[in-house]
Amino acid sequence: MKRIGKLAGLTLALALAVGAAAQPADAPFASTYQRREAPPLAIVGARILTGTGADLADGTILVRDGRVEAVGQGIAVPDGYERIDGRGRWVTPGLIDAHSHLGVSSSPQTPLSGDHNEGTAPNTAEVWAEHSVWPQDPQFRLARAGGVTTLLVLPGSSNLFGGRSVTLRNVPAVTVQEMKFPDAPYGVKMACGENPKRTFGARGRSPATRMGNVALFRRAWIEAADYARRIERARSSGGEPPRRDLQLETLAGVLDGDILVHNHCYRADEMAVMIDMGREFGFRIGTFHHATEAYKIAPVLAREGICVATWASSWGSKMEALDAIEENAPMIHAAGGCAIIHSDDATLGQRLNQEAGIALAAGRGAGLAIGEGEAIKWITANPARALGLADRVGTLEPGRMADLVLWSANPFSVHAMAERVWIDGAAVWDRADSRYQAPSDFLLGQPGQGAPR
Amino acid sequence: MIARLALMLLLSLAAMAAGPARAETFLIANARIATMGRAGTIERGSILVRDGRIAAVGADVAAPDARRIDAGGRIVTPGLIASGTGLGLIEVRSVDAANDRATRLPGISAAFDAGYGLNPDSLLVPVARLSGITRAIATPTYAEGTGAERLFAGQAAAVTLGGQPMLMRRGVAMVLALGEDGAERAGGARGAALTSLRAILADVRDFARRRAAYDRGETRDYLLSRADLEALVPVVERRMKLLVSVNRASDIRDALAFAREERVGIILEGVAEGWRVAAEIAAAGVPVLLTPVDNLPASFEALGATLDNARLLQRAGVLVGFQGNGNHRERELRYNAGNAVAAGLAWEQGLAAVTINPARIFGLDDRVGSIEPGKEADLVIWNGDPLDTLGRPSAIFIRGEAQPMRSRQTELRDRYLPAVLPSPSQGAEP
Amino acid sequence: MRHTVLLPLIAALAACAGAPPPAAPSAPAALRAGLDPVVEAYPSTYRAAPAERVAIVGATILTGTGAEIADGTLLVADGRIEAVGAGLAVPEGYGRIDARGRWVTPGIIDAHSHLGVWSQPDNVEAQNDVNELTEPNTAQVWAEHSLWPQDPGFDLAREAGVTTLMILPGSGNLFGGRTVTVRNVPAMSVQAMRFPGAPYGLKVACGENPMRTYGGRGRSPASRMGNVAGYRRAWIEAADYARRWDAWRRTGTGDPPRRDLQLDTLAGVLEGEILVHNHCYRADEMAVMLDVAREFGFRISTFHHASEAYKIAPLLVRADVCAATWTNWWGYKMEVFDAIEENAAIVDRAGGCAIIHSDDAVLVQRLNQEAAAALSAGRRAGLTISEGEAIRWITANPARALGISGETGTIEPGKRADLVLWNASPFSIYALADRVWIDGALVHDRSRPEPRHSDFLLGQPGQEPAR
Amino acid sequence: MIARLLALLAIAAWPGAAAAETVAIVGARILTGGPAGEISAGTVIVRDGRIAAVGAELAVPAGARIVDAAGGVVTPGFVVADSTLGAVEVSQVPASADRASRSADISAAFDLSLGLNPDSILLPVARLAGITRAVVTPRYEGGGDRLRLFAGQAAVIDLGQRPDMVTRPRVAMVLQMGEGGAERAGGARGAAFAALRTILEDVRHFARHRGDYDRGGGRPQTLSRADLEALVPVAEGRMPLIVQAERASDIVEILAFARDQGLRVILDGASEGWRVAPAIARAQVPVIVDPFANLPHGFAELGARLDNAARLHAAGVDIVLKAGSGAAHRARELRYGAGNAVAHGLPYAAALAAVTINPARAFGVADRIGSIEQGKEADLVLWSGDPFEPLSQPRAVFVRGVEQPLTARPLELRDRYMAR
Repeated sequence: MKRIGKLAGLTLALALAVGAAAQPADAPFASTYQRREAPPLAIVGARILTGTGADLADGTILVRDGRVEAVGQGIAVPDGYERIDGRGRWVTPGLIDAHSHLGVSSSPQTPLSGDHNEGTAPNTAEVWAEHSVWPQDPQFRLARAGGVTTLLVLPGSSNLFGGRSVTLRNVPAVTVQEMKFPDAPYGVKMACGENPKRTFGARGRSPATRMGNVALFRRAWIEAADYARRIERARSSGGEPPRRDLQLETLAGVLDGDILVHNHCYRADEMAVMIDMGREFGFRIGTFHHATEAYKIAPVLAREGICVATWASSWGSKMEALDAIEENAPMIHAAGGCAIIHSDDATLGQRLNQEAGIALAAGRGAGLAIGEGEAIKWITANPARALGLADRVGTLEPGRMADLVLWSANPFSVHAMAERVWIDGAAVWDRADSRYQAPSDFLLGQPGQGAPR
Repeated sequence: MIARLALMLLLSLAAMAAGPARAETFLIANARIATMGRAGTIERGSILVRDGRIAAVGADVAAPDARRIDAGGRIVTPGLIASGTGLGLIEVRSVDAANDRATRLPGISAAFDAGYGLNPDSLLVPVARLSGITRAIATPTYAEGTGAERLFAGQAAAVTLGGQPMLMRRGVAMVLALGEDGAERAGGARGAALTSLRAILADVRDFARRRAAYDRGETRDYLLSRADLEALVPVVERRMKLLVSVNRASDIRDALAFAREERVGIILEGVAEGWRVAAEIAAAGVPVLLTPVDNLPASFEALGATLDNARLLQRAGVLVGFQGNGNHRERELRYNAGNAVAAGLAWEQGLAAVTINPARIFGLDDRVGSIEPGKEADLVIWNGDPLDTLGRPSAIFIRGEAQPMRSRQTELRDRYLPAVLPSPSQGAEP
Repeated sequence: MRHTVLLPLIAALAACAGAPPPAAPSAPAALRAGLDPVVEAYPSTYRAAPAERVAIVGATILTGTGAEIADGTLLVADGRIEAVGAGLAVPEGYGRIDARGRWVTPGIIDAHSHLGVWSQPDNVEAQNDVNELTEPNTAQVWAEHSLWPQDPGFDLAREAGVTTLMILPGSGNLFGGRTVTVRNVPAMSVQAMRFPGAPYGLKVACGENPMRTYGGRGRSPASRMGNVAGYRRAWIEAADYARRWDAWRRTGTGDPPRRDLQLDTLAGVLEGEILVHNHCYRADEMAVMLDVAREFGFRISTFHHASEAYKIAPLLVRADVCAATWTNWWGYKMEVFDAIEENAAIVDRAGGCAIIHSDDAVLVQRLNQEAAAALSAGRRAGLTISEGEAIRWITANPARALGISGETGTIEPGKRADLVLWNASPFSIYALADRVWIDGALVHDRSRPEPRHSDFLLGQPGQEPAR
Repeated sequence: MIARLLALLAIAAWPGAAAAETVAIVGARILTGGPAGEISAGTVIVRDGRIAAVGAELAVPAGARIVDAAGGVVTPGFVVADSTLGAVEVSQVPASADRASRSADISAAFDLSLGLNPDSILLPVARLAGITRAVVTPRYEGGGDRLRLFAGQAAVIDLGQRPDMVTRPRVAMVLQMGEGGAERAGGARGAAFAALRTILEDVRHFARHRGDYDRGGGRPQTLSRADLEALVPVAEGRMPLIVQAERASDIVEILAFARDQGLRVILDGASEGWRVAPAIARAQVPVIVDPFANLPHGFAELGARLDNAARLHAAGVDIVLKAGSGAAHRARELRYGAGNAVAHGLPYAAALAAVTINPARAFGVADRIGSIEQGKEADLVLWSGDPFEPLSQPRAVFVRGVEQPLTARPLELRDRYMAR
């Protein structure tokens, strides 16, 4: 697997030249995630939504060494495979929540459990969500029971630049490093609109308006571009490099294309401004999050190749969310765009499949002929793309990491239960087996610890 | 397009200016009818609606004079009832001026009446209605920043989500927070909340007996204003129930004991740990309202939250009503019920928890909640399972009147849909 | 793959690179994206709607040049004015509009608007994006980045004949930020409204507003002299910034100056590319501002509000500064105490550039009436002013103030066909805009009301057209 | 300085109350607004400050000063409703503004007829727009006055700049409901109604038990004694309550509440009034309309539209027009507002009534002003043309029979600088 890693080539070169203390280490806070060994596995007779658009009746899927080995109809099961009868059941890729605050906004909510907003300055690109993640957040297990195998955990939206996001494997763990998705690209959380201007405007500080938001965004990008320029110059002409700056390092990582932009942005017109800003500074916006008005500019977003991560149900909490409609994701999909259903919420994160079902039903009601095989992409393949992991997870294709969910029924139904969930071919959830239902440390000895919730 | 706009305008104007519109006589035939009444589910039957009420329901209903609506074998249910929402009182949550669910006015706590200030034009109403909700219990909440000395949020009102008037019945319950929030309002401790509550009810009883002395200024000092005292008289006289929000098992026990000792009627709301004391709740004959998808240990009073709550309470014999996800997300009420069914509750019980049960809990079952002769004709014809995401209403009637299958959100959708439709001829349904 | 979006940008850079004159062989290498102030970052994507060939026949035409043509004919082709005059023949292929008894004027231009940046419903805090009230100098903010194209106010203004508006930041700061000039067309983005080629403006505010805002917080400016010190310090910095860029471009060596958005805007003024729009009520303050401009070598395009312009009309004429003002508004604060209804008429008679502006979402719907009240007051004062001359206050003169008079503001061959057909004299209280065209495209027809563009009112009371 | 000079001039110009001369305005087109309707070429005779006669063919009394009105139009003087004329000089200068009380104990008791300024430079400005009377209405000011449900009591004044400028004090009580009322009641409409009901009960109790109260007995009261006393006429249905509300459902609730409580209501604002016009007409409630209100400023007025006045009138509602959203400095826009209402469907005669006889009726002074009828006080304006057109100007203005100078401070400024 050939990837440059998290850091720009140029900063890597500098690290070698100047030394690790003053310059970024190769891979600080490196992932220690280990795939659990598990015997080969065959699910037979299930209806399989592969995440590529295919919808296979009476399908078989083979898993070996943590990877999808084969998927199709009429595949023979080799010896030595654990055989699971999938008749009457459905199989999908493990769900990916492209917008989660699990571990950084944990349950129970206490005065200090909100670790997701470093709302102290409009730009806190220097903070990393992984340094707030509490792996014992009981919500991780609940999301696992809902079939979620990978999550993007983001800082909040009070600041223009909230900080770096982190991509997690949804496995029981004691340290965040054990959960970090190996070699997943970093993201930076940006926020448009009401939240930053309300947070800082109320304190008499900039930004207090949307034009203030944009001016501060642009100032930050200018500084980042200049930082990158000075590093480049030091490398090419051997001069003094700039002093390492964590904030600018993150932003320069975006300009170099190594860090993905996750932009909380509701309104169509603001998205149009942000796209132009990307053009001004030569970066690409990966995903607009929430994006409740994406349907108004669906063809533009499809053309720009920007994903739209949104809800079906949520709307109306504030002015910029007033125009949200249930058909947002289906309309993006119909326009050829990358539609994602996300949660931003620990309750909804347990039933992303139902939220996708609501969107699907609304889309069909609007006359958009969308099959289950297509709609499942909204919570599998498309978020994988948004997270920069499309070549590894999100679809059931040979060679992909074997993240699977076995559903008791059509996953778009409220009646569907994730009966079993695998990550990298290893079982992480089984509704029938209490060994997989252990609650987080926090709930030990507390009311309801034994309940499946 | 203009014609449609004009039609909507006319409808809304007619609704606003005239009283209840004349409802026609019609027969919904060839339906699978989940009556939620004694008749149970009728696999293939008809419902006759006359003058806005259900005239007959059964397998064989003759009505040669009535317009016939063929349900094509689809399922018909009573209109759903959303319990504990801001429908009619709120437009945009973050916009104070568009939010009438709470007051900070000193002297008006129990006296605050959510039945005033209702907005039948609220854009939330059609959105909720399109998920089959035809009635709602509009409940007050506590204004942010109010704490001590505001124990009561005010009085809930039953409302109708179509036609005029919007107000169905005032004063269907008095809203009171106990548990963590109640403790905070009483200065930080649960014990203080229960103590002040007892003192207040003693005041109310005293006031009710001695109004004339009060008017002469010859009573002791009361803790509350006259308006609040007056508003609480029906509570101590057991004519109005207290809607008590409470979650921890021990708090539930305390609330039950309080109701028993003070001889007041209560409805429990929230009850995250209700399953742990289900038998006691059942023995007290107290109904509960809960949100069946609440399973997060979101606070120290809800550590025992579980998806099994509804099933276990129902099994113990408790009358259970379900709540939606609040205001703009009230339309998820039916999915919440579906999730309870997925977690083991019987389908009929899931449906009952959003129809007849809340009607019973709030004393509205003489008018709504089931498909039985004499009741107001709130009916929904469903295109699939009413509790599932893929099922959607195909027709909605309130008091016998067909409701428009449109909302601001379908208007937005239709404005932007052409840009993404492969062929412009494709039409949209709600 | 990820750099594909850079390609158009690089092309744009290349196109711009030739623009600065001293492009010697030693010219600095292209800077990283976003480090060079000259790049236009949020380009207009405005496209005129399809237009048909139209002949308006028989109307009284106020051309905006001062002329009034009775029984005139106006030909529009390809979105531009083709011909105007009395007794013109109508060629084949033109849609003929019988306008006898009706009046035609250029599209109305509002030189001072906050539509979209303080949007309806305007009693909702989240809709207020007009004042970045955090520093006395916020020249770095651009009004276009606050602009909500769904403000229902745009629709109402269009129905009242307003075809072009300048949207400004508010007046709480000394330097409020950049203005944006927009076509009043239904759009999804501000870029799709931006008037192609219109120069940027800089909002500057004198007087009570900045000193109250910051003085109230115990910060400078707290007085008018504090205001002026604040302007001057900023202009000194801007002049130095411009000098450093010039030097770097000339020599091509060393580090380029760090781009500064605030100074970009101010330096743009010094270089004459950005127009100054100065909120300033009192005559004495205007005189001081003219001297500030002289000190730093820039020009003030327009004094806005300028309620005492009539006191120094000759001075404004000599300095070639427009005065944009109201007729009826006065008295709400000290600096507007001396506003008189004749302000515009007196400036006009002195040979100046008088403008009637709105600054208000209600008044923008009847700029013609506000001009009529000014005209009436002028006549009451004995000034002989024709309707043909007075119409310039809301057409040709604001076009001049906004730097777009080559494109719009008058009905002359070659100009954009921004037109209003009125059912009566536009100076009558009963006049309504029967039809409105922008670039020859019909954008409003009173006889065929259509659902409004703004999404906000969809499904709400008041969505139906008549308003 | 100039202001003081002008004030001195104005004082010098005060004529004795009964010293008005006899005047005959001849040859005018007269829009009487009264039973005589429109007289295409007639005469108005003014004597002792009153209209002595109006008609087509009247003999001019001996000794009368003749005003040749040929080519002009005579109308009754206009009455601007919802104004603060006389109570404010510069809006943003608190010391010059007396339009609101922030006192904890003087809310309903606040009486705007006291402390008015007859020398206000705003009065001549409004007069030059044909306005001879104003309904001056107290305002709410300052934050945090959550318990201040009532703004106080309105009065009718004349603009003749004489010390006895109050035509009738305490003509109505001002109450904000809807969004503003909700905010005053701690954030919810329901609380505003609950508080209002409680207060009215208290007031009635107080009215029956004044003796107990004064002995320190009686039940605890929510308002001060002065406020209770001020509200007695409201609770008894003798004094109208001006209720500010915009949303259709708010209006419907207020009408029902007023019916239950036996209150007399005048609606102010009512931008969605057109949606419930028949209900307002049935309740015989007059409505003060801002003819320019068509913006959805808030969620309570999404339905605002320019033909509100026309639709209300068509449904049979008595409408009163206001100017400049009630801003005193913008009173002169009243006639333009009336013209705009006409352009959007209001019959011309109805528009004229809405700025003359309708406000006079709503505020109980129709026996004295509002139309050109024999015996009424002589508030008259002679216009050069259609009074609603900006291009028309007044040629003469009479207030209570006294011809007013056609000047004002802004005109003095104009003349000073035009002379340069």
